[in-house]
Amino acid sequence: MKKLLSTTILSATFAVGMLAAAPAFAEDVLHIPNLSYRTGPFAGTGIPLMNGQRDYMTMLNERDGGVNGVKLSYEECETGYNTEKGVECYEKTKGEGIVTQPWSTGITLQVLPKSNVDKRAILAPGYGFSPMADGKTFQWAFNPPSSYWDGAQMLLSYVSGGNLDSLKGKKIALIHLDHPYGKEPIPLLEALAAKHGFTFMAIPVGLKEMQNQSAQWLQIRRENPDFVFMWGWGAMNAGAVNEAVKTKFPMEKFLGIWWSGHDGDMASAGAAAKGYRAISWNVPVNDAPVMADIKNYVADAGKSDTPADQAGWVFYQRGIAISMFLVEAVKAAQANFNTKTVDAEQVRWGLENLKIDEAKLKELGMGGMVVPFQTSCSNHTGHGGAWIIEWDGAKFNKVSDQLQADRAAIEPLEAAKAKEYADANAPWPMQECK
Amino acid sequence: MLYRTAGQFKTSYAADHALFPVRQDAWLLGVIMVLAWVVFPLAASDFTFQALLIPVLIYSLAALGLNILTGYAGQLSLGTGAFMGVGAYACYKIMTIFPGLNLAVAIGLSGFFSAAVGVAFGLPSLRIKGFYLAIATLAAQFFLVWLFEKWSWLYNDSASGAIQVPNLSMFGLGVAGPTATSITQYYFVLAVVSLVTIAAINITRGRIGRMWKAVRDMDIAAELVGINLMKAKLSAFAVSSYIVGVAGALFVFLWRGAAEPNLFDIPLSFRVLFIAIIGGLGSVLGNYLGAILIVALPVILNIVPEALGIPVSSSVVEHLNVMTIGGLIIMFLIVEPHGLARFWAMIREKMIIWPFPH
Amino acid sequence: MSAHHDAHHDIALARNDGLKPGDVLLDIRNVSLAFGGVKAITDVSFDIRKGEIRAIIGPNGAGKTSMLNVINGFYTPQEGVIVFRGRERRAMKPHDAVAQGIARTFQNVALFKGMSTLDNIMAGRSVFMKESLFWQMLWRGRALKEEIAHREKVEEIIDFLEIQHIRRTPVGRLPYGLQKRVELGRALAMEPSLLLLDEPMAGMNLEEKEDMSRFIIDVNRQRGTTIALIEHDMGVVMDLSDRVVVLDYGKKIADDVPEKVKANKQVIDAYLGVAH
Amino acid sequence: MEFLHSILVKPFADMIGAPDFLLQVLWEGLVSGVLYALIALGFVLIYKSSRIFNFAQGIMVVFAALSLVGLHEKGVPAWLAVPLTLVIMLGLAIAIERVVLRPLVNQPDIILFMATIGITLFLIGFGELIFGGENKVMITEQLGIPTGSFAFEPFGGFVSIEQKDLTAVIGAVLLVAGLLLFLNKSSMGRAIRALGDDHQAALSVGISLSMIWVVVWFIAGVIALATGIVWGARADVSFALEVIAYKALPVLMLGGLESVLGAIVGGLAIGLLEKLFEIYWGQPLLGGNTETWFAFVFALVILLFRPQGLFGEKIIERV
Repeated sequence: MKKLLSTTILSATFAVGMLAAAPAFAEDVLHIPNLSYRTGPFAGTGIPLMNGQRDYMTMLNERDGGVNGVKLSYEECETGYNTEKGVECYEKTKGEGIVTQPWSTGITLQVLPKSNVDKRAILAPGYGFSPMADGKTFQWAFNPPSSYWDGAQMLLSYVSGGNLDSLKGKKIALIHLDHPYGKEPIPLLEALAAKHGFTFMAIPVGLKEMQNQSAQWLQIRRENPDFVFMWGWGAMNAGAVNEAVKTKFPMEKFLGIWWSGHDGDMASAGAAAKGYRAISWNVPVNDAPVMADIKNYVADAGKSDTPADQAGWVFYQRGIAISMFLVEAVKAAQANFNTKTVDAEQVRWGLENLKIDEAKLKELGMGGMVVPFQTSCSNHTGHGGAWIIEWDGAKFNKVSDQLQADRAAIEPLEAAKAKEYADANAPWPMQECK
Repeated sequence: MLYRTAGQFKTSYAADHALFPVRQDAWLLGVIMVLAWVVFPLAASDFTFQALLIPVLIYSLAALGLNILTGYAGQLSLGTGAFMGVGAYACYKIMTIFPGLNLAVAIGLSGFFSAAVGVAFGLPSLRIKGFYLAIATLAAQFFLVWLFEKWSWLYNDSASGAIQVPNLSMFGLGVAGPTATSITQYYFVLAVVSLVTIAAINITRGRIGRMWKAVRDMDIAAELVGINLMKAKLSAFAVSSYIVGVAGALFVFLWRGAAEPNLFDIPLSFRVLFIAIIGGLGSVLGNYLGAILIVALPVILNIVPEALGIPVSSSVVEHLNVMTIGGLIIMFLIVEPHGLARFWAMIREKMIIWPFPH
Repeated sequence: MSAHHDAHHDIALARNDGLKPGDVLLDIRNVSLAFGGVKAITDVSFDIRKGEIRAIIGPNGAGKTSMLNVINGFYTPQEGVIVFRGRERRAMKPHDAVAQGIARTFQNVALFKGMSTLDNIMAGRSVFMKESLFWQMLWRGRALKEEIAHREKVEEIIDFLEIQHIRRTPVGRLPYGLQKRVELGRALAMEPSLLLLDEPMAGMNLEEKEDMSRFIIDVNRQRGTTIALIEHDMGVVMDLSDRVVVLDYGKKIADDVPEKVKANKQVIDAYLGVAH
Repeated sequence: MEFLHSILVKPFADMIGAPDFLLQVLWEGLVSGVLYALIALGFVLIYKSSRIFNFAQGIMVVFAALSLVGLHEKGVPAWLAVPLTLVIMLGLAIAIERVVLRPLVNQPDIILFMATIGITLFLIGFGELIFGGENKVMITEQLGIPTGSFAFEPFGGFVSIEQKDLTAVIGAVLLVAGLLLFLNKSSMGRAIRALGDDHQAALSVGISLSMIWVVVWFIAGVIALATGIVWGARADVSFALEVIAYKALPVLMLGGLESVLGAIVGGLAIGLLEKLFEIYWGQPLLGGNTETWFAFVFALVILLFRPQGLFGEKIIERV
């Protein structure tokens, strides 16, 4: 009996010990975890993004042997856009990983408070919590190059021809996923509606209704708004575009956020959705040198999962841009700390001192692919602006000059919400910025 | 020889009512207790706490709650997730309204809210039976999750519609929120789960437990031996939902740290139902075995290819994982439809008579 | 196997209903019952007296089980009244019937199959047990005391019915004859003043029938429990019962002592299936 | 007073005020109702013949649609892809009968129900593994389904009817008619119907139980393919489609688990009512999205009055 007991304890201890031990073999490899989703109802939008991210990293390893001689180890952890899995992945990857890429606003909100404790930066390009722009409050979170509130403000500015007061008396509807992500722009749109005298209405689409939006579009038909903005994701985008076609809602009044400007989502509506526009901080530049390098070193070498016809997709190239942000932050950190194998805290510094200007983009072979921006201690978004892209029945084309958000209209709300968040999570550490 | 019962005599009914008529069972439990209270906490990493130990405990508790309703009282429920949500939101509101309140008290109170909601949705059980009753719990499931989305008072009107657990401490130790350490949270959860389990064992072996089981096995006969069906069914809904609500509050406050309404949607209900069924309906032990299988196994399966150095992409692992879980469920149902607890009981029976088979 | 005891165990559980042997315990007056237009019982009257064994017989479909269901409140008759212990009524809730002292067994055993013999019989004590959820949860003090007190009574029944060896066995695994015995035990646990037995010996072999007859007689003699039983085995009915009521197509065709009923022309015709 | 007005008067005033819009709402409701009825039919057939509450019907819809599109992507022409998909569904039916149903025969209902959830998980993993997780575009045109729309202008407004929705409705009606014919006229169909009442009676017809199960699961597969095509044509084919299976549950409960007629009436009723409720009460008064729960609450209320569903057989309790 006694022997059995001790054996049991020993073996159990051993088993737990195995799991607990996470030895760090950080030998000239940078571990870059990604909380990806290639499964579940949102896989359709997730896969091209993840493919782009991976292919860029692979290309750097193949072409340059990594970053300044350090190999990049890009590791996906599958979440299925499920916050529970996301937290599991976060815990699993936080040991070695130099950054967290949560890939969902829900997961971002979940890991945001932990980032202070675990001292690892969150990189959430173009998503997450808009007030994360406030670097003093959210020292570990980054959402370059534009936040959702930037996006919402730019959309309003674009449809009003730059003068929001001209929207007075008009009606603007937001069809959005009923999820933290979809709800993000609501506070700003409500505030701007009050200020400029237009009517704002939110039309939520539940996760169970993504493919059956007829009630929402009947509501749009009844309310007859002047513009419909969309914060959609996954299967919701295609569903909405199809319903819009069906209810004959004029495409020129229908505009989406950057996550609703996905080639794959437009395919089923095809030519009927011609004229649908989305705002996007990246545009495909198929003849960019970086694309040629990826083709040479990755796709032609059989190291890519991306079908050849998807290389020109907005989302695929956005994945490339996102990996580029991260790699540039690593480079900045390497230079500043004079070390090759940067750690998570040094990468945070890199993300805070990211300077992606036109010259840099040219140098990277990515000229015109993404808006230029620059982050700082107090500005974690960079607010690079965005372009408008339009669906021509087969692909998206850039149809505007680079737009810039009216930051003055956003900052007060941003500051208030950041403070609210910090207060609710007291004691919340703040950082000083010069 | 391990399970030798000879020489163990009962001299009173009170002794016969003891939890462990067979001494070796008490020994085994002792070993498990030492593991749970001493060995695991000493050996576990943050990942082990957050991805294995704490969720297994919380899911076991939720399954225990469901098991009381479905396994003991025979009322099928597909709405466990939503009742967990009621507990979580109740706890959140209680902590918002009384910020200084002890978290343990708040969690205890929040169970009463889910119990009340559970009884309300249990009322149709007096008229509707079997699969038809599942519709009542499904109505609760979908309606409540919708309410969590629409009733912004529940999440303090936060823009994201999500609730965020603030930093909370008890006796100077951080128990919830981002600054709490995993080990404190683990002990907190373990304490609550242990207490509720003891209470549940006591209830199920006494008068009320017999009443529930009688209703489960044959409700007409139960009525004809003088059991008030209304009291029996509604008390099962109340006790079950209370435990499920407490599990929901723990789920958000001691583990997840934040929650949005979708979290409590039907996949969560099914997950808990799986645990209860794979573990064994009508058994307390089964909930733990089921939770280990359903919650911990996928996490371990995820690690295996990596640990063995097999290059498989994480999405393929996930696909295989989902397939494996589906296949395992079918396999377990075929091999032992009464669940892991019955499986263990059979092994135990064999061990008692071993090495003399007759 | 447990040894058969030479002396029968005494069973002291009985309920004082304030009636003397021979007083009318239950009076059925002009009861009619129908299901959606189909008459199951038509204008039947008879009484059951304190301390007797009353048999209800008749061919299949005569309305015997429906009659028991009316008596214990499971069915509500459309017409007629039932007077139990001097109180007149149309119907009552089944669990009230138990509380007032009517217990029964079923034609097709209606035990709680997943529970042990002990738990099944303990379930019969439900009406007497009151301790709250709070004490149950602690399993200390009052709840435990109550549990042990009732357990002692149940052990008496187990000894009386000679089923000690199957105390812990889930009843679903027991042979039919033993299940019938456990069911009788559960009914006895309710301390009935009127015990309704629906074909207590159906499907039993001779030996089992003899055991069961012995138990029925002992319950009746030792406890003074009034018994109403439905049985097909005429030999058993004639041996056990004091008076017999005969139903056919829902109507009463005879009501008398066994010898007279046996000789009744109408009864013989009914059993032989002579057309009316 | 104002509150009462907003729930009792205003919705009806709105309906009369914009009759063309009301017609559009009814049409949309009808189309969803037809699809709900189709899925519920698959459930009913399986329940009748094997007492299995088949939760996997939803994933079978996805699986069938993905197989069809997947085959087409591999270069199989549409006219061939449909029969090939049917072969796949037949294989699935046989596999389910062999691996799951046969070993689980005579188990309690809940165990069988759980097993179908096991099948669901397995098919999700398996489907994503072979077809990938991306959304797929239904091969609507290749299948010869018209994609235009008819526009009517009644009451000075307009009603637009998608040709593919119309095709869906007509296709569903034909499918149901064929199914009824099969159930009533063929010996296999009669055996399936008899099975609902009595296993022995069905077996006396001379058809083996496992044969019946394979046929029934195959029919459920055919229905799944039909549902997948029409629903996939409205949006995309993706795993998100799986959730429509939940809607079949209240339809079933409402109609009665074993009634073919109940599934059809229940489906149409729920499709129409939930749309009307959402548009005229849900959106103006409750913040919308009531379609997620309306069907369930409605079915629950009906069940309180008729515990066996609208068309289920009345249960007389006996002891």
